[in-house]
Amino acid sequence: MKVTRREFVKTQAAVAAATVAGVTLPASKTALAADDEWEKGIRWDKAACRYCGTGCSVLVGVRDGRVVASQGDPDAPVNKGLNCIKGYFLPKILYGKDRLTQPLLRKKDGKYAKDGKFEPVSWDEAFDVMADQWKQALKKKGPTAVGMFGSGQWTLWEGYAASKFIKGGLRSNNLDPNARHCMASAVGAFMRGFGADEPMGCYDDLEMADTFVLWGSNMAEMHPILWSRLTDTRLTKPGCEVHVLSTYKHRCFELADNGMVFVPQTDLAILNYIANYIIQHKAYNKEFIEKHVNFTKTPTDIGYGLRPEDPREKKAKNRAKGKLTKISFEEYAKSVEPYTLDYVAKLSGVSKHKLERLAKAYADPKRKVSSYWTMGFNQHTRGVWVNGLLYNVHLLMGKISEPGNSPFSLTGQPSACGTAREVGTFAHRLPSDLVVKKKAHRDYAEKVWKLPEGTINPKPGFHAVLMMRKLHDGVMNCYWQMCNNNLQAAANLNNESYPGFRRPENFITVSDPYPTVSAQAADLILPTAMWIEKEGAYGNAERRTQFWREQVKGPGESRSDLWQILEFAKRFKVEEVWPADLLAKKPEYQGKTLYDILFENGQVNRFPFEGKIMDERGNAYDNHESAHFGYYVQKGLFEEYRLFNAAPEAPKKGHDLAPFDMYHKARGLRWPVVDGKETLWRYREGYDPYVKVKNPQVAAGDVYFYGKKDGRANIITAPYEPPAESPDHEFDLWLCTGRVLEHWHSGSMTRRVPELFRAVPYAPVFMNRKDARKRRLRNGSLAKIQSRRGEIICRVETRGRNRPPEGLVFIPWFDAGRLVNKLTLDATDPLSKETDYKKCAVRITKA
Amino acid sequence: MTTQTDRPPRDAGRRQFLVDTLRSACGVGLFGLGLGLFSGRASSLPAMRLRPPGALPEGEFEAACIRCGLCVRDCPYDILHLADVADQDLATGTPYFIARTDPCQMCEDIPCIQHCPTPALDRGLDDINESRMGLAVLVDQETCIAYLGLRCEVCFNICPIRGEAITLEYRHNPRSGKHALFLPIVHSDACTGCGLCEHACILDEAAIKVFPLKLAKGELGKHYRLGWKEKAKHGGALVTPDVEHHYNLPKGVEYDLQGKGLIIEDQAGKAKGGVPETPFSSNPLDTLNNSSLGRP
Amino acid sequence: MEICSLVVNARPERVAEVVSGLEALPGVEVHGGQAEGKLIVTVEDAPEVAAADTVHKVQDIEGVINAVLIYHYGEGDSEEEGNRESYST
Amino acid sequence: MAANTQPGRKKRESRGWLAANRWLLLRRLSQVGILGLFLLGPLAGIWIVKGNLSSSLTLDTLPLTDPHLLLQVLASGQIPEWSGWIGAGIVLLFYLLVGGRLFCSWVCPVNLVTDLAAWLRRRLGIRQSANLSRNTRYWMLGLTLVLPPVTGTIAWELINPVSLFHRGIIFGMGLAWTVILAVFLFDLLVSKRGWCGRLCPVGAFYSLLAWKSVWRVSARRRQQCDDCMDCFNVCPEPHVIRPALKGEGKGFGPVILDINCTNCGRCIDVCDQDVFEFSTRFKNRIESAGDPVTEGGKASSS
Repeated sequence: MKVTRREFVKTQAAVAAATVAGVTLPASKTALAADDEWEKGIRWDKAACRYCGTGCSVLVGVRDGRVVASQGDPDAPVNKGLNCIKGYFLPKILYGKDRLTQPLLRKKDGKYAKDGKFEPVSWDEAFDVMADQWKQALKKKGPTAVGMFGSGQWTLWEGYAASKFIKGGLRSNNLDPNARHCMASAVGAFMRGFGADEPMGCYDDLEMADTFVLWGSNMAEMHPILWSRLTDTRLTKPGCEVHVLSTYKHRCFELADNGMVFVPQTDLAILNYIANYIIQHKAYNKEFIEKHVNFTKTPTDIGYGLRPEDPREKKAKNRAKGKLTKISFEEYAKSVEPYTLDYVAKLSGVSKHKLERLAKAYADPKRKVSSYWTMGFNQHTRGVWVNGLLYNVHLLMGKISEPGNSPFSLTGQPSACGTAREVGTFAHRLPSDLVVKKKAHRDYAEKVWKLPEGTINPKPGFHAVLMMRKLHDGVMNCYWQMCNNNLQAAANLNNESYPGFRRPENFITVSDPYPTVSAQAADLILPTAMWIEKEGAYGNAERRTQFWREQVKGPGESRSDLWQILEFAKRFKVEEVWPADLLAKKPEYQGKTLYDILFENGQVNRFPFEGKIMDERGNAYDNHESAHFGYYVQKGLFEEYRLFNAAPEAPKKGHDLAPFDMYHKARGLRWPVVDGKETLWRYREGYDPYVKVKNPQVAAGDVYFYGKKDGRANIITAPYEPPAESPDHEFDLWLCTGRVLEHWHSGSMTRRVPELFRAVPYAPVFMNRKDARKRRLRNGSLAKIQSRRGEIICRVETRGRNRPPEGLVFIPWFDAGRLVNKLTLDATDPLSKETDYKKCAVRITKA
Repeated sequence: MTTQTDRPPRDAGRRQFLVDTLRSACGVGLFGLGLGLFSGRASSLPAMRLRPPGALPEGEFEAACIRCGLCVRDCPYDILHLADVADQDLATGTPYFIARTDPCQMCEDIPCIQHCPTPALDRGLDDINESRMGLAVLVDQETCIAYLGLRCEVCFNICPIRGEAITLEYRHNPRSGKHALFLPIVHSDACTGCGLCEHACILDEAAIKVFPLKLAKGELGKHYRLGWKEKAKHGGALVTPDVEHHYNLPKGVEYDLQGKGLIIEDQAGKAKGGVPETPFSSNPLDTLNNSSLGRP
Repeated sequence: MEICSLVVNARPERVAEVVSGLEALPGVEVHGGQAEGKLIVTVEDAPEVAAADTVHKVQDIEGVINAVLIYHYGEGDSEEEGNRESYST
Repeated sequence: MAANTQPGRKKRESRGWLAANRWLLLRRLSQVGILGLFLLGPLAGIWIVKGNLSSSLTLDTLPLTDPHLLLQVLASGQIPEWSGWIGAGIVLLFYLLVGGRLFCSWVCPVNLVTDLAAWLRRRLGIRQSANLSRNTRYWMLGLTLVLPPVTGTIAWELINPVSLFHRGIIFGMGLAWTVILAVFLFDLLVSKRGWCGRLCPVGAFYSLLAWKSVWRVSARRRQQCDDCMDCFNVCPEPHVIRPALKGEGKGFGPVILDINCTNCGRCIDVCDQDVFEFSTRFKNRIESAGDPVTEGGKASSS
């Protein structure tokens, strides 16, 4: 923006006069006079950070169509202007040197060939070849032959559009998000315990509580800003205590008053001991239990979600069974009785003194206890059980749904809650807690989506691990992976996911901004516009939905996932995918494409698009999807999605979202948003409007778990059961995988930031000094790490930030050169189907 | 032992010899002077260049090092270079490394000093954590984003002796009101100056830099001791401990000389400081021994 | 090029009227100060109307108590202003 | 005077090029060979020898150290490590026994430069040469041992062309070539054989080791000398030849015992009459007189 001399002098004149008169001129005038050339041209707008579930808000500075600067959003309540080291480098992730700008298809002499080389193709050719492959698969084996692997990093409407296209359009339920790898166990426990997904507390518990307990959660590195708030409470609130439980010492132990390193899987026993302690000392909240809790039992010995022919599966008596049966309080007390202090101390390896101190903290009625956990609990072969056992402790004490008392399931990804769980892109779900199993839920979805009755397939589709197995076995032949790097993320790469990708008759499509490990093994790569190169919406861990506008155009021909889904839907005539009898129920759909039926249905294309999106300050923004399709796509999708949660006749209550436009103004709103008012603590009268609606006679300030018909939460017993694979003489070390602060997931973005790559270039194997010396290894030497499934070579790190106990090693999975998931076992929690990345057996020798 | 040279007649020869000797002596002397001056300047090590582990202090290092390059060859990470003639700030041929580009990786077996033929690199060093190549100093707190409240700690995470050489001090963030600052603090007693932190620092210009010890360290006067440290070392007061003090105080007011000072209990009988439910101390001996009734 | 700025004290109740009157004059721009009743006004020379004359006209607008000249910037003839390189790089 | 500019031409024409340059080739082979050994490590990754001429480690066992440098370290008040002492001891013994200034012609890389300068000077017929005394290098040697205690550092190593050039080739030249160029120009324009012959303290040091070295050049068939002066023109230290070649009358034996002789063998190469040959200091009998020359005899040089 040029500033002519005249204008400059005029501003000087105005400012001079204003100072004399003691008048303050509007900011733009004085800013101009401040004459900082570089600052003037920048257009600032808000956006949610691209990375973890914390959901910090940042301001993005754009000049001449390029993101030139960013800052923490000072007005955002979550981070108040702060960021972590990844947030600091957000502008740089858009401009990696090898950013994909054109669709790439494996071709040999001009035609698609599974063993061909990648050649740039146009979008039309890409979708033609892809549609052709998908139609062949559908014709041969029906809807179960195709599937899509979505992401907790999708925006809300991308997840919603994908769910509509796959479940409503292609009538296949093979749509699963990578949130299956991170939050499925948490969802399982929420549904079994409370009948409604998502935590009941919020981040303000970080300031209200005086006791914090971390279970399998390296908050210091994985939720940096929340850890900063927790640390501040610990510093400023007298009597505040921090307990940390983990299978190895990590950065949170620096602040821990009571740090405990336990043997993997024995968290089940520790939690049962705490419940036992509370019952023995009669510390439980008798009145709360009688009014608000049911005691139940879950089938045990449920296997490890491995392939049916695996001996461990054959041995399981109640394989993958989860039906709850009611029991009495006495029966529950007896079920936890065996977990005495001595037994659990011996089993878990944690000293009695520490365990007792932890149990006391929970059992002390005066203490406000907030528990936090992430992958340590969720990625666990008994993930649903261990989540439930923690809820049992909070429910026994009545320490739930009130400021300071909060069992808080932290979310890994920025929109695992917003997109994967609330929009329901799981293989068994429909939007806002509806499930494909229930006829009523299917009917409501078909009504909202204006589809003939019986379109949606009642049988749940393939979940993440099953998808890899079905690809490997050739049962599923077309696979579209969007906005994640599953080949690097899925367990047992050598035996399951890689063979599945490269099986000749499978057609693998990967949509990604960068040439990731998954893209290298794919057949068609679609260049994707990322983060603020499209209008987006994320839902963070505390049910806060945050919007942002499209700030810059994606490079070359890259398009957003939303654009790709809608454009691909145009390739399917409804006759090609629906049986004649189904089509007969809605004859007006004949000859139409799935795009017409699903997206130009009067609801999604209801809002006009005038070529630009304006904000309150008069700035104009593009929206490449709406410009292409001719209507305000995002708003249409969002408002239709709100029929599932805000409409009066929606089957599941308590998930209301505010109207679309409010989110562009507010720094995010925590749902349920009723009459414009947010909810902080759910199920507590006074805080949650739905408590009165569902139970008019509820006493003031009392709790009512309206997710369940009788308003009562479930305390569910669960015994200790050993993990799927433990160390033995041949593979004598535990392997735990995870992340580091400086990198995000598979490192496809953060390792392209030079400073972050320099800070942590390669994945080391964190190892105990004594274990290293026993194997003639020392810090920095190259070690070969082998499991029954594969091997990789890493440098040994004995002085790193993570200090494992003897017998356990930790390897982060951000390094594309050291694919740690070649080692991991694809055992899952049989109920939630979430893979256990935290425990398998390896051996380490000198490389 | 002198060289064979054929000699003109005796006296002229001697005069010629004296002239020759004088000329070469002063020529060489001048040359020596120049060389001496040139070498003087080289002894102050520039900020950016650090010696390998176990190096002698700067003054003696150039005297001992014979510029053989064996340490350069033995470094598994190839971080060492030999100074060039043009490096006026460094004695030619002596080994150095630059922390920002290639820091010392702190090998536990310290391969670079094993073959040094002179005491320039002390072979006696067996624990790399004892080496003092320099000292990291967080010079710029205005650009270090940890001091601005962001969660960075890259230098803390990369340090091989984390928790001793560099620790994190938690401090309330007054601006945001509900976050904590994670401030990296370097401790000179443990920092080896390996430069891994300066290398990893994510700023365009590193906010934490490694300086030669002479540049980085102040020095407390030998005459002054730190009272609290001495008391701790000594395990008690170095002098006779203070007597028990007694005060005239109005009712309901206590005075704790060494601790909280004046404690005024408000009317409701609850002392401002703690929150006891009852007026009595939990320790019966306090009540008994401090009671004025029992005084001899 | 001639630019000057004035503080125009106007009767609080007639500020809006004064502002519209001012902006009707050529080359006049009101920058702020409506709330305090002390308008910050810049006057530039408009085609064939010198800034000085406009300043006089300001006095005569209804509701103006007085107008005080604060800043005056005069420069040679305004043609070469066009070719002078603009401020931003 | 044509012969003057092309010594050895007669030999070349009569006996062929090889015979006229046999020892020269061997010498160059040795100099380049040693350099090659040091370069094998960084270039090809084959680590036979590490370090440089100042100090090296062969096959991770055999330490070799330049004694002159060790002396300077001692002079600066530092006590070398045992590997330094052993290395210096081995080198000292070798040169004491074998050949003193053998280092200069068979090992030192700067010799390539000064030989080139001398050859060019001869071809261009540059004759003026500064009258620098040959003993200046001993003053320089003294200087290199005096400076360390005075300045507290091995000052001579700051610009010592021998170590600079060798280290430059192995570890990276940087601006070391300027010092080498200075030496070349000095030799070419300022003083004939100026550096090796007059200034280099390293050469001076090794000449001291030649006091009792065994391997010498002998002018055994000095009777056949036809005074063609080729040997004088090509020899870096011409003054060493006279007593052995022409000193029979004065009782000098045929062996060149002067400590400044670098055993380069050029005289052997260029002499058409085969007067010179390599032999030992013991074969110093004067043919005509018949009696063997004892060590202490007049014929041996002091």
